[in-house]
Amino acid sequence: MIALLTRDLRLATRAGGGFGLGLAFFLIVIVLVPFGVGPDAAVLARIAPGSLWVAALLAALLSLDRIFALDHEDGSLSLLATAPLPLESVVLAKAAAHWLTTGVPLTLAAPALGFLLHLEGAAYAPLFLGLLLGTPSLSLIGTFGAALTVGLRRGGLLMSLLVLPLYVPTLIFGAEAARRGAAGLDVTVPLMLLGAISAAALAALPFASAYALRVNLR
Amino acid sequence: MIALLTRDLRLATRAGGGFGLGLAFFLIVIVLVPFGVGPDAAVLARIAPGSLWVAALLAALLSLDRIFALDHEDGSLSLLATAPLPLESVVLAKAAAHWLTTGVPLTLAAPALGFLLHLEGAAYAPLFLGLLLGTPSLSLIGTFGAALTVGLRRGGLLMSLLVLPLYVPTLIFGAEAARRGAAGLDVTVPLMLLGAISAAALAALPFASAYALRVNLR
Amino acid sequence: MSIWEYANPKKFIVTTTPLVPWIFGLALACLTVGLVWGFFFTPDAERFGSTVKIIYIHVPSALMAINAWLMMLVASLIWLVRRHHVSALAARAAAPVGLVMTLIALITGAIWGQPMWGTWWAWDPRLTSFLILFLFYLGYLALWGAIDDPDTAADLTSVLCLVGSVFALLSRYAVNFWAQGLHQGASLSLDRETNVADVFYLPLLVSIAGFVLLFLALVLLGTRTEIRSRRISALIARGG
Amino acid sequence: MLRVLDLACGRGGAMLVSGVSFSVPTGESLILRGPNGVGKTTLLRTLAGLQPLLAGSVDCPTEQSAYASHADGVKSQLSVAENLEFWAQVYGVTGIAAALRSFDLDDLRGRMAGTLSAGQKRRLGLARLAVIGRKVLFLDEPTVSLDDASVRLFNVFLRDVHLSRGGIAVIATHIDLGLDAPTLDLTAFQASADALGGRDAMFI
Amino acid sequence: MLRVLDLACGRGGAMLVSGVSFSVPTGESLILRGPNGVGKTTLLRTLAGLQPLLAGSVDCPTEQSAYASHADGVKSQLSVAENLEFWAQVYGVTGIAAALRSFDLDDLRGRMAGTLSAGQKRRLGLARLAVIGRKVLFLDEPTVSLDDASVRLFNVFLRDVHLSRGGIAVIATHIDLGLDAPTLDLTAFQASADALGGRDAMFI
Ligand code: HEM
Ligand SMILES: Nc1ncnc2c1ncn2[C@@H]1O[C@H](COP(=O)(O)OP(=O)(O)OP(=O)(O)O)[C@@H](O)[C@H]1O
Ligand SMILES: Nc1ncnc2c1ncn2[C@@H]1O[C@H](COP(=O)(O)OP(=O)(O)OP(=O)(O)O)[C@@H](O)[C@H]1O
Ligand SMILES: [Mg+2]
Ligand SMILES: [Mg+2]
Repeated sequence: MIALLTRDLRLATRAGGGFGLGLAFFLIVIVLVPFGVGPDAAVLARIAPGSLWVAALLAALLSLDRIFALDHEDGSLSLLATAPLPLESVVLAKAAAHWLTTGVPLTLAAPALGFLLHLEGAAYAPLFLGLLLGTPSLSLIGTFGAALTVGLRRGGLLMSLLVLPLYVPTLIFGAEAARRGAAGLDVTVPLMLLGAISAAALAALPFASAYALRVNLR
Repeated sequence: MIALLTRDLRLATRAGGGFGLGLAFFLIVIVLVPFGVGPDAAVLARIAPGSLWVAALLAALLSLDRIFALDHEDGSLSLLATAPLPLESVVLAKAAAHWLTTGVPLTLAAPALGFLLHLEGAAYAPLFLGLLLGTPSLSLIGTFGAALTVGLRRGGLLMSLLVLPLYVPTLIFGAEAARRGAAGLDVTVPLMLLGAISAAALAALPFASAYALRVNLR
Repeated sequence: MSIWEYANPKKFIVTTTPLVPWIFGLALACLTVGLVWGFFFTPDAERFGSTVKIIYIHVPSALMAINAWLMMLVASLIWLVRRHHVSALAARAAAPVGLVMTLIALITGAIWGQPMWGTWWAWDPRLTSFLILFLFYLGYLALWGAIDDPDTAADLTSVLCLVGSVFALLSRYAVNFWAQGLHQGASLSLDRETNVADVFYLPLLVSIAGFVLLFLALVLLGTRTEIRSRRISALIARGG
Repeated sequence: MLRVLDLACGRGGAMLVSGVSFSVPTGESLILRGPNGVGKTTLLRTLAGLQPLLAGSVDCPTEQSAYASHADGVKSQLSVAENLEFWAQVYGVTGIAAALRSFDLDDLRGRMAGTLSAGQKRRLGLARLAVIGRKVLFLDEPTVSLDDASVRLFNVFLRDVHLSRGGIAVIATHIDLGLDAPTLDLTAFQASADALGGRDAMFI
Repeated sequence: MLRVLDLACGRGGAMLVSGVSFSVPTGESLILRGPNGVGKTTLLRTLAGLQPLLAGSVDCPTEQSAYASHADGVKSQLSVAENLEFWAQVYGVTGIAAALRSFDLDDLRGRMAGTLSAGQKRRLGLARLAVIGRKVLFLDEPTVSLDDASVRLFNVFLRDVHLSRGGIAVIATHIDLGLDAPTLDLTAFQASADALGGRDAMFI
């Protein structure tokens, strides 16, 4: 499992591997928001937490199709399936690699981008904590979506459709935490719920994903 | 060229072809917006034009990587390059197919989704016209981005990074038209500029895209 | 003899070897003079207070950010038309420098914005254009990084640079259409009326010269590194 | 010992071959033949456990088997050695030197796999099999694109390394490999078009 | 008439083969041979105009040539007939019946190409060549995965349809095709490792 994780991380940092691209995409979406809604600072501050979360969601989403598709196309996935490694560990390694290459950089970058949208000072901490607790669930749910669509050529768009609805709870609690923070309210409840979603996803989803993979390889 | 266009349209409507997925993605992003920024109708109405345009952009973007990548993977692209059909026509046919399967459905659906975001009544016409004039440029610019990244496996994320900055003028004029419409101002200038961008893209970008394709097939 | 002879990689290396230390030295001298003069021997401006001193970094880096892109544009055209490898590699070497210059202009601007406008960031047209320029640099470098074959990468990034330049100009116009500005107008024009006062002007010119020389030195150095690594990979490919 | 009894398998809801029985003792190999589309790939995938059997039984230690198909599982962004080392780690074995030598890849060990020629890539795919050291190999057209010298390397590996250590191999091929091994022609086992059975039989 | 004079070509900045000269008169074919990695694929791609020549000249009507490689340009979501019809339209010809018959694809014409077996897919790729009717064919390992009967179909097509109508073919292969045609072994033209030339020569 460690071998797979290090290989994936190494591939991500190679030419064409896409490390850092998720981050750049996050930045771009944040920049696009004011172009869409206009430069008014008050409006931007109002929608900042929501925009940051939606952008983080989309950035996580766009890097999902690399999770299994490349391994499927070159045949590695069938080979991994017959290797002495439970498919659940394969799924976990993949989700961990996705989180390390996407979730963590996003979390670290989000406060800096908060400036661009005039995010309220009190919202920074809940935004950061929310992303830290929430991004693992994004990676785990995304891995499940990727496992469902792995047999389809360029199934990226279909996967987005399957995954985005599953992201709704994470989005709601995450954005809520940041908005409550901005309004000076208590944020422990949404943050705890975010953590609970991630923990539950970690406990259950790898099995579902491994099952989906097995079906798709059949 | 017609043969290529009809083949692409036929492929798009086959299983796994992705017709309608762009539309569904558009719908989902619009549905996510209230989850992100909260249900306040006034705020939603304020950001509705921008959200619709940004969502349309992202929906167009997400279907781009199918434009050339599938043909490259199965070798059709080299075969097309040696066929008695200038590569510029190939590019145009691809852009037209993308527009017909993504741009047109988005334009038709946008007014309906405007309701969800409490879009002002006066903004519907400029939104619709803006998308009608602007989506061709999204497809043409996107085809250029796809041509640049066609040799890369799963270059989708990199392509987003290259394409989104190029989308900025279209987004600004499009969203501005809808916002001016909502405020009851004159919208001819931004709409004309949108049309001009699309016309210029149509005249110039196919050559750049064909050059990029030729380089990538080398 | 033609200037294109320097487009031969070996000749380029030989010619620039003695130049690089001199340019570096000159750049450091100008920067030291300009910055020390600007920071310690000019009065505070009445409207800006002592924060004005940041222009000695802000304005040169902003200028270089734009000029680096222009240089890349010219170099890309030369590569596309005449296919001189040095030109493509120089464009590649200029990109990271330009990216850092853009970042410095953005950061110093943000630091300045806090006392002046009461905010770290405003969606002012000039600032926004710079953010877009930053995105263009990112995309350009990402494309270089994603392609293995150096000639393919040079071709594709050159096309991107051409198309990107057109769209960057268009964005500049679009952004002006979209928002009102807070930012200072251009004040380095030859028109004396609008110029900043001479006390600020001279040290500013010196530090601009320093930034230009520094840019030149870094691009030369980067180009030389690129040439050397091409040479190494060519030797490896040849099994030697 | 691999023992197959009265096996039936198929694709896309239709039965392709049925009544296949054979057994391969340890240290021996079996060559599958038959015209295009008869079902060789399908049979191998079924044996490897990648798709369900429609009937019959397979007696094979699946956790000791490996399947290799046209797609070699080669990552083009990793070097030849990195590719092999990854699979060695996954299978918990060490040492890729012997495999590199068996398939004459020593000179290419630092090369990115994406820049290999068709035959070199195929050799890398075969070297993977040498690295992981599984007892039962299911090989689908292993020598496609290989030149004569490489086919001989493969034969030497199979006979002197794999089989001589008690391995088993089932190989589908159209080319004469120059192995002396029993051959099974699947043409004889083709299921008739209206055969009962198959996944969708209960709908008819 | 295809005439190649003192051609050099390479990949990844290094020269692979140099000094290749041959000519193929109309109605004849040439078989390229050589060990894996010698540069057959590279040479064919260069002849087809898909990559630049490093030296020498190729005298060939490029607008009359077609290149076919391992990737067949087959769309898995289109049926066999739809695939061929598309290429017929692109090349402005009509009628795919003869091509279907030449490669024994009549029974499969309505089948989605994605469900074909390896050899059937290869036959479809070859049928594409029959449809487009180009005069000069550059074929890279055309008979990979084909059974003996299909190889014969290919030979018949090549001799009786393509060459007899004044076509030209250059074929890289490792398998004996049973064609009686001159053979060119590229081993003799391998560029020495430190040959001058190649795209990156000026860096050294
Ligand atoms: C954070 C983003 C900022 C960016 C990207 C930015 C960009 C630029 C650029 C490009 C120039 C050179 C313009 C030219 O000479 O044509 C410039 C100059 C200047 N900037 Fe900024 N700026 C930023 C923030 C600020 C702030 C907050 C202030 C202070 C209020 C400021 C004050 C000036 C002044 C006084 C000049 C010199 C006048 C001039 O030559 O135009 N800038 N800036
Ligand atoms: N999804 C599917 N639906 C219907 N038929 C299918 C499907 N997949 C494969 N087939 C058919 O099953 C048959 C067996 O395919 P298989 O790949 O096993 O053949 P093979 O013996 O390996 O042939 P080859 O020598 O060409 O590789 C073929 O006739 C093929 O057309
Ligand atoms: N991008 C690259 N960089 C370096 N070397 C390369 C690159 N691409 C191919 N090569 C090398 O060029 C040589 C020729 O490759 P080519 O595919 O032409 O061989 P081939 O004769 O077709 O071999 P095969 O019989 O295996 O198909 C090989 O040794 C290969 O490793
Ligand atoms: Mg098969
Ligand atoms: Mg080859």
